[in-house]
Amino acid sequence: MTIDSPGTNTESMAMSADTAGVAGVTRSRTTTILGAVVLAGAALWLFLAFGATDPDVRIVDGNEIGQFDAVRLMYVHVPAAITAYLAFFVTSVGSAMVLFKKSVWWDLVAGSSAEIGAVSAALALITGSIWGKPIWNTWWEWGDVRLLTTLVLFMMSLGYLAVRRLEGTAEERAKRSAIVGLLLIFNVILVNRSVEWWADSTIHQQSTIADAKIEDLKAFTLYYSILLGAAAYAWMLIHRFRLAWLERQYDRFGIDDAIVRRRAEGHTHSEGISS
Amino acid sequence: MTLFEEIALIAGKDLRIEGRSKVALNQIAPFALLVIVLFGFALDADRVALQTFAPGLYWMTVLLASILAVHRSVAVEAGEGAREGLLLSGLRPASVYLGKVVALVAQLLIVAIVLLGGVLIFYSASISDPVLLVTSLLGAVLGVGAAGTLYGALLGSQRARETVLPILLLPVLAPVLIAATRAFGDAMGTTTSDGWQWTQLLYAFAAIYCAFGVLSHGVLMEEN
Amino acid sequence: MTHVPYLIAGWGISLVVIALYAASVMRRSKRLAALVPVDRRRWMTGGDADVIGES
Amino acid sequence: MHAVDLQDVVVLLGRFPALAGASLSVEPGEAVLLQGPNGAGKSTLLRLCAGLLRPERGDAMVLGQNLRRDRRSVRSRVGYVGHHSMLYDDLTVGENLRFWGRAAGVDESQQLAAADRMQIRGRLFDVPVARLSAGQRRRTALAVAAARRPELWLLDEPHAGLDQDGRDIVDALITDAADAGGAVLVASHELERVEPVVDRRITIAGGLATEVRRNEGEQE
Repeated sequence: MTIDSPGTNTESMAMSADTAGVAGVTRSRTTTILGAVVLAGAALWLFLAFGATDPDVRIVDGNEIGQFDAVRLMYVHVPAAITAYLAFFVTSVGSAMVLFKKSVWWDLVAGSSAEIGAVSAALALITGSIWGKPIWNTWWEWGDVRLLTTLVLFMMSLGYLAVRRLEGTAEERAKRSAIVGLLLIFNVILVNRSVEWWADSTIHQQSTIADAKIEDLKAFTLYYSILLGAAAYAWMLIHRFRLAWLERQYDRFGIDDAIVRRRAEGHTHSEGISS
Repeated sequence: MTLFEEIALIAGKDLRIEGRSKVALNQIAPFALLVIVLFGFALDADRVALQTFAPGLYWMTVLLASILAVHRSVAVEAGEGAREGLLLSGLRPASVYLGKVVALVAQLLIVAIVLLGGVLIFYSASISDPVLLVTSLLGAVLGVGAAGTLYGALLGSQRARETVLPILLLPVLAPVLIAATRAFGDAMGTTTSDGWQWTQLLYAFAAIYCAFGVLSHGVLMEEN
Repeated sequence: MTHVPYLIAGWGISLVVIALYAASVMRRSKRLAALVPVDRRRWMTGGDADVIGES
Repeated sequence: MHAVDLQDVVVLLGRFPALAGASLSVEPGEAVLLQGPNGAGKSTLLRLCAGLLRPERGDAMVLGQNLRRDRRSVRSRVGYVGHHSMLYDDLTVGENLRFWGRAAGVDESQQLAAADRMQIRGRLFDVPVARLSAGQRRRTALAVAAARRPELWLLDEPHAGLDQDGRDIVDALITDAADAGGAVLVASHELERVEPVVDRRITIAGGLATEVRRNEGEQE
C-alpha cells in the first residue's frame, strides 16, 4: 500500500475537469437514465393510482362493501414494504460478502442499503397504519403478522445503523456491522415465525395480489408500483453507495493528512533534541 | 487444554467473580423483583389481570434484568483490560464465548428463580405443569444468554455500549419474549396454547445464536 | 372520492419523506464532493481499497 | 531472525494514526528502551508488537510472524504488561495467577516461581486485586507475564508505582530476560533508571521511531 500525501493529487485534479458538476456529484449516465425512467414511471404511477383505477367497491346482497378509495394507499404501502425487505436482504448478502470475501465494496453497499431500507420500512409502517384506521378502525392492528414483523425489522435496522456509527477503524466497523447485518435476516425469519404462531388468526389482507377482488387494472397497478419501487431503490442505492464511497475516500484522506501531520510532529521533536 | 476444559475455566472464573461480588444476586435480582412489584401498582393490583398477565410481565422483567446482566458480563472483561489478556492467552474464541454463555445463563437462572417466587407470591400465579415450566425456562434463558453474550461482545468496551445494547438486543429477543410467555401461559394455565411447541422454538433460537456466537466470536474479540 | 384525508396523509407523508431523504443524500454528497478530488471519486475501482486486510 | 522488525508501520486508533510510519528492529538478547513524550506512540508500538493492534500500512514482523497475516500465534509468545493490569478485580492474586496461568497452559510450579520472583507469595496471595495498591497490582501483572516465560517482553512503564524493591526486581527481570536470549522492549520516562539495563535507546515522537546513538544520549 502506498501513502499518498494530499499534494500528489493536484496534478490529476487539473487534468480531469469536474465533469460531474457540483450539483450532481454522484450522478453518472446510468443514474441519469435510471432516474429519468423512475421519474417518468412515477408520473404513470400517480396516474394509475388516482386516475385510471377505480375504487374498491363490490355489491354484496345489495350493500356496497370494499376498501373504497383507501385501496389507493396500497399502491404506496405494498411497494414500500417490499422495497424494505429487498433492501435488508441486500444488506445481509453484503454483510456475508464482507465476512467471507473481506470486501469493502460490499460493506458500503450493505450500509447504504440498510439506510434506504429503514426509510422504506418506516414508510410501510406509516402508510399501513393510515390504511388500517379507516379499514380496520384502528391505527395499529396487533393481529397482523406482516406489520408486526416490519416493525421489529425497522427497530433492528435502527440498531444496525447505530452499530455502523460506533467508533473504530474502517475495518473494525465493517466487520462489526457485518455480523449484525448478517444476523438481520435470521432475526427477521425468527420474528416472523414466532409472530405468525402468536397471532393465531391474522386479519391482514391475505395475499392482496392474488385476491380476486383486486382485479385487472388494480392488480396491474399494484405490480407496477412494486416494480417502480424496486427501480427507485436501485436508483437511490447507487447514489447512496457513491455517497458512502465519498465518505470513505474522505476518511482515507483525513488519515493521510493526519499521518503527515503526525510525522511533522515527530520531526519537530527530533530537531528539538539535536539543536 | 480441551475445548471443554477451556469453557469450564472461563465459566468458572465468571461464576467465581459472581460469587465474590454477588452482583446478580444482590443487585439484579432485587431490581427484577422491584419491577414485578411496580407492575402490580401500574395495573392497580387487579388480581385477575395480574394472574392473567403474569407470564408476560415475568418475561418482560427477565429481559430487562438480562440487559443488566449482559452489561455486567461485558464489564468484567472490559474493566481492567482483561479481554486483551484473553486474546494474549491464546484461548480459543469459541470457548471464551461458550464459557461466558454458561456463566451468564447460570446468573440469569438465579434471577429467574428469584423472580418466579415473586410472581407466585405477588401475582398469585400457580404452576400447573412444572416440567414444561422448567424446560421452557431453561430454553429461554439459554437463548437470552447466547444472544446477549454475542451482542455484548460486539459492543465490547465501546463508550456507547450502555445505550446501544438495549436497542440492539431487545428487538432480537422479541421471539424469546413471545415464545416464553406462551409456554409459561400454558404451564401456568392462563392460556390454552401448546407450550411444548413454543419451547421447541426457544431451543431453536438458542441453538441458532450459539452457533452464530461460536463462529463469529473470533472476529468479535479481534475487532473490539 | 372517499377517505381523502387518509389518502392525502399517506401519499403526502410518503412523497415528502422520499423527497427529504433524496435531498439529504444530495446535500451530503455535495458537501463531501468539495473535499474529495475528482480522481478519487471513481466508485467501482478502488485498487488496494477493495479488500479488508487479513487478520 | 529479528525479534521485532518494523518497516514504515502505520497503526490507527480509530481515525488517529498513533504510529505514522515507524521503523525499528530489535534482536534477540537485546533490551531496548523506548523514550519520548506523552502521546508519542510508545504504548501503541508495544501493543502492536503484542499482536493486539493491526498494522494498517507497512510491514511488521514479530518473532518471525507477519502481523498482517497472523497475530494470533504471536500473542501467546509475548509478555505484555501495559497500563491496564489485565487482572480481575474481584479475584485474589492467587486466583488471578492460577486463571491466567491455566489459560496460557502454564504449569503450577512456573506460576509459583513467578510469584516468588515478584514477591507476592504469602499474605498477599489471598487478597482480592481490588484491594491492592498500584505497585502490588503491577507486581501481580508482571508475575502473570513472567510465568509464561515469554520470548519477547513488552513493558509499558514497568517502574510506575513500584517501590525501590519492586524497581530492582523489574531491572533484574529485564537483564535476566535479555541474558537468556529473549528480547525486551521497555517504554519509560525514567531514563536514568532504565539506562543501565538496556543496550539501546530509541526515541518515539509523532508516531516515528529514531535511534539514539550512545554519545548523543550522553550529551543530554
